[in-house]
Amino acid sequence: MITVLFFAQLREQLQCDKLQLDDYPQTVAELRAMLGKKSPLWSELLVSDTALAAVNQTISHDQVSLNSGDEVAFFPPVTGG
Amino acid sequence: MITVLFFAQLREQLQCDKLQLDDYPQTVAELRAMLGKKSPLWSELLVSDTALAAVNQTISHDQVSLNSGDEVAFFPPVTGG
Amino acid sequence: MTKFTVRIQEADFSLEHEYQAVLAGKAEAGAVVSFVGLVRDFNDGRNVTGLKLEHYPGMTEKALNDIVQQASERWQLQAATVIHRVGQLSLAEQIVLVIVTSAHRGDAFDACEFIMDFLKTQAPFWKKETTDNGEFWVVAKSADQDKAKTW
Amino acid sequence: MTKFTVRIQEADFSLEHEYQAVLAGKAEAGAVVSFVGLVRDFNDGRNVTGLKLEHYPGMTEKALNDIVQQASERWQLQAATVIHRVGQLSLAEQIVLVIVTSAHRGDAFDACEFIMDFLKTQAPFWKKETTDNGEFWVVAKSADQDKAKTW
Repeated sequence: MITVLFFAQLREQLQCDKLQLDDYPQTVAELRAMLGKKSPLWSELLVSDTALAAVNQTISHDQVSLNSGDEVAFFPPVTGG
Repeated sequence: MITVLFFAQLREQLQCDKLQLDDYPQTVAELRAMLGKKSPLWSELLVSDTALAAVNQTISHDQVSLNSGDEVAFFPPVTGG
Repeated sequence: MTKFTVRIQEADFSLEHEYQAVLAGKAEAGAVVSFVGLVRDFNDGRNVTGLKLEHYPGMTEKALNDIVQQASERWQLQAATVIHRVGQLSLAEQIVLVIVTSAHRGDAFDACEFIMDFLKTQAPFWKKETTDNGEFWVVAKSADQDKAKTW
Repeated sequence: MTKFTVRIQEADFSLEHEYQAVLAGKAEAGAVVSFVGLVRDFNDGRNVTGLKLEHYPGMTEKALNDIVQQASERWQLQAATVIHRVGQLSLAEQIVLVIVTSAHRGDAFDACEFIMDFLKTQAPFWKKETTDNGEFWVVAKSADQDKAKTW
Protein backbone atom coordinates (compact mmCIF):
# COMPACT_ATOMS: atom_id res chain seq x y z
CA MET A 1 0.00 0.00 0.00
CA ILE A 2 1.08 3.56 -0.64
CA THR A 3 -0.34 6.84 0.67
CA VAL A 4 -0.92 9.74 -1.73
CA LEU A 5 -1.32 13.29 -0.40
CA PHE A 6 -2.46 16.48 -2.15
CA PHE A 7 -1.77 20.06 -1.04
CA ALA A 8 -2.90 23.64 -1.62
CA GLN A 9 -4.88 24.45 -4.78
CA LEU A 10 -4.36 20.88 -6.02
CA ARG A 11 -6.13 19.56 -2.90
CA GLU A 12 -8.93 22.08 -3.37
CA GLN A 13 -9.41 21.46 -7.08
CA LEU A 14 -9.38 17.66 -6.73
CA GLN A 15 -11.42 17.88 -3.52
CA CYS A 16 -9.15 15.22 -2.12
CA ASP A 17 -6.43 15.44 0.50
CA LYS A 18 -5.42 11.80 0.84
CA LEU A 19 -5.70 8.44 -0.94
CA GLN A 20 -4.54 5.03 0.16
CA LEU A 21 -3.79 2.67 -2.71
CA ASP A 22 -3.37 -1.06 -2.32
CA ASP A 23 -2.63 -1.39 -6.01
CA TYR A 24 -0.04 1.07 -7.24
CA PRO A 25 2.27 1.22 -10.27
CA GLN A 26 6.06 1.15 -10.38
CA THR A 27 6.93 4.81 -10.85
CA VAL A 28 5.72 8.32 -10.13
CA ALA A 29 4.98 8.81 -13.85
CA GLU A 30 2.80 5.72 -13.90
CA LEU A 31 1.03 6.86 -10.73
CA ARG A 32 0.22 10.20 -12.42
CA ALA A 33 -1.19 8.32 -15.42
CA MET A 34 -3.20 5.94 -13.25
CA LEU A 35 -4.76 8.77 -11.20
CA GLY A 36 -5.36 10.73 -14.43
CA LYS A 37 -7.86 8.07 -15.49
CA LYS A 38 -10.23 9.16 -12.71
CA SER A 39 -11.47 12.15 -14.74
CA PRO A 40 -10.34 14.83 -17.24
CA LEU A 41 -9.71 17.16 -14.25
CA TRP A 42 -7.36 14.67 -12.56
CA SER A 43 -5.61 14.11 -15.87
CA GLU A 44 -5.22 17.84 -16.47
CA LEU A 45 -3.86 18.56 -12.99
CA LEU A 46 -1.57 15.56 -12.52
CA VAL A 47 -0.48 14.65 -16.04
CA SER A 48 -0.62 17.81 -18.18
CA ASP A 49 0.16 20.41 -15.51
CA THR A 50 3.19 21.22 -13.43
CA ALA A 51 2.24 19.49 -10.19
CA LEU A 52 5.41 18.60 -8.28
CA ALA A 53 5.82 15.18 -6.68
CA ALA A 54 7.55 14.21 -3.46
CA VAL A 55 8.28 10.62 -2.50
CA ASN A 56 8.83 10.09 1.20
CA GLN A 57 9.05 13.85 1.69
CA THR A 58 11.77 14.44 -0.90
CA ILE A 59 10.96 16.22 -4.18
CA SER A 60 11.28 13.50 -6.82
CA HIS A 61 11.28 13.26 -10.59
CA ASP A 62 8.86 11.08 -12.49
CA GLN A 63 11.14 8.08 -12.88
CA VAL A 64 11.50 7.47 -9.14
CA SER A 65 10.16 4.00 -8.29
CA LEU A 66 7.47 3.32 -5.71
CA ASN A 67 7.52 0.77 -2.90
CA SER A 68 5.05 -0.41 -0.30
CA GLY A 69 4.74 2.03 2.57
CA ASP A 70 5.82 5.04 0.48
CA GLU A 71 4.24 8.43 1.05
CA VAL A 72 3.76 10.23 -2.27
CA ALA A 73 2.61 13.85 -2.39
CA PHE A 74 1.51 16.04 -5.28
CA PHE A 75 1.49 19.82 -4.96
CA PRO A 76 1.85 23.04 -6.93
CA PRO A 77 5.10 25.03 -7.05
CA VAL A 78 5.80 26.30 -3.53
CA THR A 79 5.23 29.92 -2.45
CA GLY A 80 6.54 30.22 1.10
CA GLY A 81 8.96 32.73 2.55
CA MET B 1 44.72 79.16 7.04
CA ILE B 2 44.03 75.44 6.84
CA THR B 3 43.55 72.86 9.60
CA VAL B 4 45.36 69.51 9.39
CA LEU B 5 44.17 66.56 11.47
CA PHE B 6 45.79 63.18 12.15
CA PHE B 7 44.05 60.00 13.28
CA ALA B 8 44.76 56.58 14.77
CA GLN B 9 48.31 55.19 14.56
CA LEU B 10 49.37 58.18 12.44
CA ARG B 11 48.35 60.51 15.28
CA GLU B 12 50.21 58.34 17.78
CA GLN B 13 53.38 57.96 15.71
CA LEU B 14 53.60 61.66 14.85
CA GLN B 15 52.49 62.62 18.38
CA CYS B 16 50.31 65.25 16.79
CA ASP B 17 46.56 65.42 16.42
CA LYS B 18 46.11 68.85 14.86
CA LEU B 19 48.05 71.59 13.07
CA GLN B 20 46.89 74.99 11.90
CA LEU B 21 48.86 76.34 8.97
CA ASP B 22 48.77 79.97 7.86
CA ASP B 23 51.09 79.14 5.00
CA TYR B 24 49.99 76.15 2.98
CA PRO B 25 50.74 74.87 -0.50
CA GLN B 26 48.35 74.41 -3.43
CA THR B 27 47.68 70.68 -3.35
CA VAL B 28 47.48 67.69 -1.03
CA ALA B 29 50.66 66.29 -2.62
CA GLU B 30 52.54 69.51 -1.86
CA LEU B 31 51.18 69.51 1.70
CA ARG B 32 52.52 65.98 2.20
CA ALA B 33 55.92 67.12 0.91
CA MET B 34 55.92 70.25 3.08
CA LEU B 35 55.05 68.32 6.25
CA GLY B 36 57.60 65.63 5.27
CA LYS B 37 60.37 68.18 5.77
CA LYS B 38 59.72 68.18 9.54
CA SER B 39 61.66 64.93 10.05
CA PRO B 40 62.43 61.57 8.43
CA LEU B 41 59.48 60.10 10.41
CA TRP B 42 57.01 62.63 8.98
CA SER B 43 58.40 62.04 5.53
CA GLU B 44 58.11 58.28 5.90
CA LEU B 45 54.54 58.38 7.19
CA LEU B 46 53.08 61.08 4.93
CA VAL B 47 55.13 60.83 1.73
CA SER B 48 56.37 57.24 1.42
CA ASP B 49 53.56 55.42 3.17
CA THR B 50 49.92 54.82 2.41
CA ALA B 51 48.35 57.50 4.61
CA LEU B 52 44.97 58.46 3.15
CA ALA B 53 43.95 62.10 2.86
CA ALA B 54 40.52 63.69 3.24
CA VAL B 55 39.80 67.30 2.28
CA ASN B 56 36.74 68.75 3.97
CA GLN B 57 35.74 65.27 5.14
CA THR B 58 35.83 63.62 1.71
CA ILE B 59 38.59 61.14 0.84
CA SER B 60 40.70 62.95 -1.76
CA HIS B 61 43.54 62.15 -4.10
CA ASP B 62 46.84 64.01 -4.04
CA GLN B 63 46.03 66.47 -6.84
CA VAL B 64 43.07 68.04 -5.00
CA SER B 65 43.78 71.74 -4.44
CA LEU B 66 43.68 73.47 -1.06
CA ASN B 67 41.87 76.65 -0.10
CA SER B 68 41.69 78.80 2.98
CA GLY B 69 39.43 77.30 5.62
CA ASP B 70 39.93 73.73 4.38
CA GLU B 71 40.09 70.86 6.84
CA VAL B 72 42.63 68.30 5.70
CA ALA B 73 43.00 64.97 7.49
CA PHE B 74 45.59 62.23 7.17
CA PHE B 75 44.89 58.74 8.42
CA PRO B 76 45.71 55.06 7.87
CA PRO B 77 43.40 52.73 5.93
CA VAL B 78 40.17 52.39 7.87
CA THR B 79 39.27 49.33 9.95
CA GLY B 80 35.72 49.85 11.23
CA GLY B 81 32.73 47.57 11.00
CA MET C 1 29.87 22.37 14.37
CA THR C 2 27.00 24.49 13.18
CA LYS C 3 24.13 24.79 15.65
CA PHE C 4 20.86 24.39 13.70
CA THR C 5 17.38 25.44 14.74
CA VAL C 6 14.41 24.84 12.42
CA ARG C 7 10.85 25.52 13.57
CA ILE C 8 7.41 25.64 11.94
CA GLN C 9 4.83 27.35 14.12
CA GLU C 10 1.56 29.28 14.13
CA ALA C 11 2.80 31.64 16.85
CA ASP C 12 4.73 34.80 16.09
CA PHE C 13 8.49 34.87 16.70
CA SER C 14 10.84 37.44 18.20
CA LEU C 15 13.91 38.52 16.21
CA GLU C 16 15.54 39.67 19.45
CA HIS C 17 14.91 36.38 21.26
CA GLU C 18 16.33 34.30 18.41
CA TYR C 19 19.26 36.68 17.95
CA GLN C 20 20.22 36.32 21.63
CA ALA C 21 19.78 32.55 21.38
CA VAL C 22 22.21 32.16 18.46
CA LEU C 23 24.77 34.37 20.20
CA ALA C 24 24.57 32.59 23.55
CA GLY C 25 28.04 31.36 24.43
CA LYS C 26 29.45 32.16 20.96
CA ALA C 27 32.27 34.65 21.60
CA GLU C 28 33.73 33.73 18.21
CA ALA C 29 30.71 35.00 16.25
CA GLY C 30 31.81 38.16 14.44
CA ALA C 31 28.95 38.53 11.98
CA VAL C 32 25.22 37.96 12.32
CA VAL C 33 22.94 38.34 9.29
CA SER C 34 19.17 38.17 9.76
CA PHE C 35 16.30 38.12 7.31
CA VAL C 36 12.66 38.73 8.22
CA GLY C 37 9.91 38.40 5.64
CA LEU C 38 6.58 40.13 6.34
CA VAL C 39 3.10 39.98 4.85
CA ARG C 40 2.78 42.84 2.41
CA ASP C 41 0.30 44.02 -0.15
CA PHE C 42 2.24 42.61 -3.06
CA ASN C 43 -0.34 42.13 -5.71
CA ASP C 44 -1.14 44.61 -8.37
CA GLY C 45 -4.28 46.44 -7.45
CA ARG C 46 -5.95 43.79 -5.31
CA ASN C 47 -6.26 44.85 -1.72
CA VAL C 48 -4.54 42.13 0.32
CA THR C 49 -5.75 41.90 3.91
CA GLY C 50 -3.87 38.78 4.97
CA LEU C 51 -2.57 35.34 4.15
CA LYS C 52 -3.28 31.73 4.97
CA LEU C 53 -0.15 29.63 4.97
CA GLU C 54 -0.49 25.91 4.31
CA HIS C 55 2.41 23.48 4.63
CA TYR C 56 3.27 19.79 4.35
CA PRO C 57 3.99 18.72 7.95
CA GLY C 58 7.08 16.59 8.20
CA MET C 59 8.43 17.36 4.75
CA THR C 60 8.70 21.06 5.56
CA GLU C 61 11.04 20.45 8.49
CA LYS C 62 13.04 17.96 6.42
CA ALA C 63 13.38 20.38 3.48
CA LEU C 64 14.48 23.25 5.74
CA ASN C 65 17.00 21.07 7.56
CA ASP C 66 18.40 19.93 4.21
CA ILE C 67 18.77 23.54 3.04
CA VAL C 68 20.53 24.60 6.25
CA GLN C 69 22.78 21.55 5.99
CA GLN C 70 23.75 22.49 2.43
CA ALA C 71 24.51 26.05 3.56
CA SER C 72 26.70 24.78 6.39
CA GLU C 73 28.68 22.67 3.91
CA ARG C 74 29.26 25.63 1.56
CA TRP C 75 30.11 28.31 4.12
CA GLN C 76 31.76 28.49 7.54
CA LEU C 77 28.82 28.98 9.87
CA GLN C 78 28.47 28.87 13.62
CA ALA C 79 24.71 28.83 13.95
CA ALA C 80 21.66 29.00 11.71
CA THR C 81 18.03 29.49 12.70
CA VAL C 82 15.02 29.17 10.41
CA ILE C 83 11.51 29.84 11.71
CA HIS C 84 8.49 29.84 9.37
CA ARG C 85 4.94 30.52 10.43
CA VAL C 86 1.83 28.77 9.14
CA GLY C 87 -1.89 29.45 9.51
CA GLN C 88 -3.66 32.80 9.30
CA LEU C 89 -1.54 35.96 9.11
CA SER C 90 -2.56 39.61 8.84
CA LEU C 91 -0.96 42.36 6.77
CA ALA C 92 2.45 43.43 8.18
CA GLU C 93 2.80 40.30 10.32
CA GLN C 94 6.10 38.42 10.35
CA ILE C 95 6.19 35.25 8.20
CA VAL C 96 9.75 33.95 8.18
CA LEU C 97 13.01 34.48 10.04
CA VAL C 98 16.49 33.32 9.04
CA ILE C 99 19.52 34.12 11.22
CA VAL C 100 23.04 33.03 10.34
CA THR C 101 26.20 33.63 12.36
CA SER C 102 29.75 33.30 11.12
CA ALA C 103 33.22 34.61 11.81
CA HIS C 104 33.07 36.22 8.34
CA ARG C 105 30.42 38.62 7.12
CA GLY C 106 30.59 37.41 3.53
CA ASP C 107 29.78 33.86 4.61
CA ALA C 108 26.91 35.05 6.81
CA PHE C 109 25.37 37.16 4.00
CA ASP C 110 25.73 34.43 1.38
CA ALA C 111 24.39 31.65 3.58
CA CYS C 112 21.38 33.68 4.75
CA GLU C 113 20.41 34.63 1.19
CA PHE C 114 21.02 31.06 -0.05
CA ILE C 115 18.73 29.68 2.67
CA MET C 116 15.97 32.14 1.72
CA ASP C 117 16.35 31.47 -2.02
CA PHE C 118 16.06 27.71 -1.50
CA LEU C 119 13.29 28.03 1.07
CA LYS C 120 11.34 30.00 -1.57
CA THR C 121 11.69 27.24 -4.17
CA GLN C 122 12.12 23.98 -2.23
CA ALA C 123 10.22 24.14 1.06
CA PRO C 124 6.57 23.01 0.83
CA PHE C 125 4.65 26.11 1.91
CA TRP C 126 1.75 27.63 -0.02
CA LYS C 127 0.27 31.10 0.45
CA LYS C 128 -3.37 31.94 -0.08
CA GLU C 129 -4.12 35.65 -0.08
CA THR C 130 -7.20 37.07 1.55
CA THR C 131 -8.38 40.13 -0.38
CA ASP C 132 -11.43 42.35 -0.57
CA ASN C 133 -12.53 40.25 -3.57
CA GLY C 134 -12.04 36.79 -2.08
CA GLU C 135 -9.20 34.34 -1.55
CA PHE C 136 -6.53 33.60 -4.15
CA TRP C 137 -3.60 31.17 -4.16
CA VAL C 138 -0.31 32.97 -4.74
CA VAL C 139 1.36 31.90 -7.99
CA ALA C 140 5.01 30.87 -7.80
CA LYS C 141 7.38 33.30 -9.51
CA SER C 142 9.80 32.08 -12.14
CA ALA C 143 12.16 34.82 -10.91
CA ASP C 144 12.49 32.87 -7.65
CA GLN C 145 13.40 29.70 -9.57
CA ASP C 146 15.95 31.64 -11.60
CA LYS C 147 17.48 33.21 -8.49
CA ALA C 148 17.89 29.85 -6.75
CA LYS C 149 19.69 28.50 -9.83
CA THR C 150 22.40 31.17 -9.57
CA TRP C 151 23.95 29.53 -6.47
CA MET D 1 11.62 58.01 -0.31
CA THR D 2 14.11 56.02 1.70
CA LYS D 3 14.08 56.80 5.43
CA PHE D 4 17.74 57.07 6.56
CA THR D 5 19.09 56.80 10.08
CA VAL D 6 22.85 57.12 10.71
CA ARG D 7 24.22 57.26 14.26
CA ILE D 8 27.66 57.12 15.85
CA GLN D 9 27.51 56.46 19.57
CA GLU D 10 29.39 55.05 22.55
CA ALA D 11 26.25 53.41 23.95
CA ASP D 12 25.15 49.93 22.94
CA PHE D 13 22.23 49.55 20.51
CA SER D 14 19.24 47.22 20.38
CA LEU D 15 18.57 45.24 17.21
CA GLU D 16 14.93 44.84 18.28
CA HIS D 17 14.44 48.55 18.93
CA GLU D 18 15.89 49.56 15.55
CA TYR D 19 14.00 46.77 13.76
CA GLN D 20 10.69 48.01 15.18
CA ALA D 21 11.66 51.60 14.29
CA VAL D 22 12.28 50.84 10.60
CA LEU D 23 9.03 48.89 10.38
CA ALA D 24 6.89 51.55 12.07
CA GLY D 25 4.12 52.50 9.68
CA LYS D 26 5.65 50.61 6.74
CA ALA D 27 3.03 48.03 5.74
CA GLU D 28 4.70 47.77 2.33
CA ALA D 29 8.00 46.40 3.73
CA GLY D 30 8.22 42.77 2.71
CA ALA D 31 11.88 42.08 3.44
CA VAL D 32 14.15 43.20 6.28
CA VAL D 33 17.85 42.29 6.24
CA SER D 34 19.98 43.08 9.29
CA PHE D 35 23.69 42.82 9.92
CA VAL D 36 25.31 42.96 13.36
CA GLY D 37 29.09 42.92 13.75
CA LEU D 38 30.51 41.89 17.12
CA VAL D 39 33.92 42.07 18.77
CA ARG D 40 35.59 38.71 18.33
CA ASP D 41 38.95 37.17 18.97
CA PHE D 42 40.03 37.43 15.34
CA ASN D 43 43.77 37.49 15.53
CA ASP D 44 45.97 34.51 15.16
CA GLY D 45 47.10 33.40 18.58
CA ARG D 46 46.92 36.76 20.36
CA ASN D 47 44.29 36.78 23.06
CA VAL D 48 42.01 39.72 22.28
CA THR D 49 40.15 41.08 25.31
CA GLY D 50 38.53 44.12 23.69
CA LEU D 51 38.75 47.01 21.27
CA LYS D 52 39.08 50.77 21.29
CA LEU D 53 37.28 52.36 18.37
CA GLU D 54 38.47 55.76 17.20
CA HIS D 55 36.66 57.79 14.54
CA TYR D 56 36.78 61.12 12.72
CA PRO D 57 33.77 63.03 14.06
CA GLY D 58 31.83 64.75 11.30
CA MET D 59 33.43 62.88 8.42
CA THR D 60 32.16 59.54 9.75
CA GLU D 61 28.53 60.64 9.60
CA LYS D 62 29.09 62.17 6.16
CA ALA D 63 30.75 59.02 4.81
CA LEU D 64 27.98 56.76 6.14
CA ASN D 65 25.24 59.01 4.78
CA ASP D 66 27.00 58.98 1.38
CA ILE D 67 27.14 55.17 1.41
CA VAL D 68 23.46 54.82 2.33
CA GLN D 69 22.57 57.36 -0.36
CA GLN D 70 24.47 55.34 -2.97
CA ALA D 71 22.68 52.18 -1.85
CA SER D 72 19.29 53.90 -2.12
CA GLU D 73 20.11 54.95 -5.69
CA ARG D 74 21.11 51.41 -6.71
CA TRP D 75 18.30 49.47 -5.04
CA GLN D 76 14.64 50.03 -4.16
CA LEU D 77 14.79 50.59 -0.41
CA GLN D 78 12.21 51.79 2.09
CA ALA D 79 14.45 52.41 5.09
CA ALA D 80 18.08 52.01 6.04
CA THR D 81 19.65 52.30 9.48
CA VAL D 82 23.37 52.35 10.25
CA ILE D 83 24.62 52.55 13.84
CA HIS D 84 28.32 52.29 14.67
CA ARG D 85 29.78 52.38 18.15
CA VAL D 86 33.00 54.10 19.18
CA GLY D 87 35.06 54.03 22.38
CA GLN D 88 35.97 51.01 24.50
CA LEU D 89 34.30 47.68 23.68
CA SER D 90 34.71 44.27 25.30
CA LEU D 91 34.83 40.86 23.63
CA ALA D 92 31.42 39.80 22.26
CA GLU D 93 29.98 43.34 22.41
CA GLN D 94 28.06 44.71 19.44
CA ILE D 95 30.02 47.10 17.18
CA VAL D 96 27.87 47.87 14.17
CA LEU D 97 24.28 47.46 13.00
CA VAL D 98 22.89 47.84 9.48
CA ILE D 99 19.19 47.29 8.77
CA VAL D 100 17.68 47.62 5.31
CA THR D 101 14.02 47.20 4.34
CA SER D 102 12.67 46.72 0.85
CA ALA D 103 9.71 45.21 -0.95
CA HIS D 104 12.19 42.73 -2.49
CA ARG D 105 14.52 40.46 -0.56
CA GLY D 106 17.25 40.57 -3.21
CA ASP D 107 17.43 44.36 -2.95
CA ALA D 108 17.53 44.22 0.85
CA PHE D 109 20.35 41.62 0.89
CA ASP D 110 22.42 43.44 -1.73
CA ALA D 111 22.01 46.89 -0.17
CA CYS D 112 22.85 45.65 3.34
CA GLU D 113 26.02 43.89 2.18
CA PHE D 114 26.99 46.87 -0.03
CA ILE D 115 26.66 49.24 2.93
CA MET D 116 28.84 46.98 5.10
CA ASP D 117 31.47 46.53 2.36
CA PHE D 118 31.76 50.28 1.83
CA LEU D 119 31.62 51.06 5.56
CA LYS D 120 34.61 48.71 5.95
CA THR D 121 36.67 50.57 3.35
CA GLN D 122 35.35 54.15 3.30
CA ALA D 123 34.13 55.17 6.75
CA PRO D 124 36.84 56.64 9.02
CA PHE D 125 36.90 54.24 11.96
CA TRP D 126 40.02 52.63 13.38
CA LYS D 127 40.18 49.65 15.73
CA LYS D 128 42.86 49.15 18.36
CA GLU D 129 42.86 45.73 19.95
CA THR D 130 43.49 45.22 23.62
CA THR D 131 45.29 41.92 24.16
CA ASP D 132 47.14 40.10 26.92
CA ASN D 133 50.36 41.43 25.36
CA GLY D 134 49.38 45.07 24.95
CA GLU D 135 47.47 47.20 22.46
CA PHE D 136 47.73 46.84 18.69
CA TRP D 137 46.14 48.78 15.84
CA VAL D 138 44.19 46.49 13.54
CA VAL D 139 45.66 46.38 10.04
CA ALA D 140 43.28 46.96 7.12
CA LYS D 141 42.67 43.84 5.01
CA SER D 142 43.21 43.96 1.27
CA ALA D 143 40.39 41.38 1.03
CA ASP D 144 38.00 44.11 2.22
CA GLN D 145 39.26 46.46 -0.51
CA ASP D 146 38.85 43.71 -3.09
CA LYS D 147 35.32 42.89 -1.91
CA ALA D 148 34.20 46.53 -2.10
CA LYS D 149 35.49 46.70 -5.68
CA THR D 150 33.17 43.90 -6.78
CA TRP D 151 30.08 46.15 -6.52
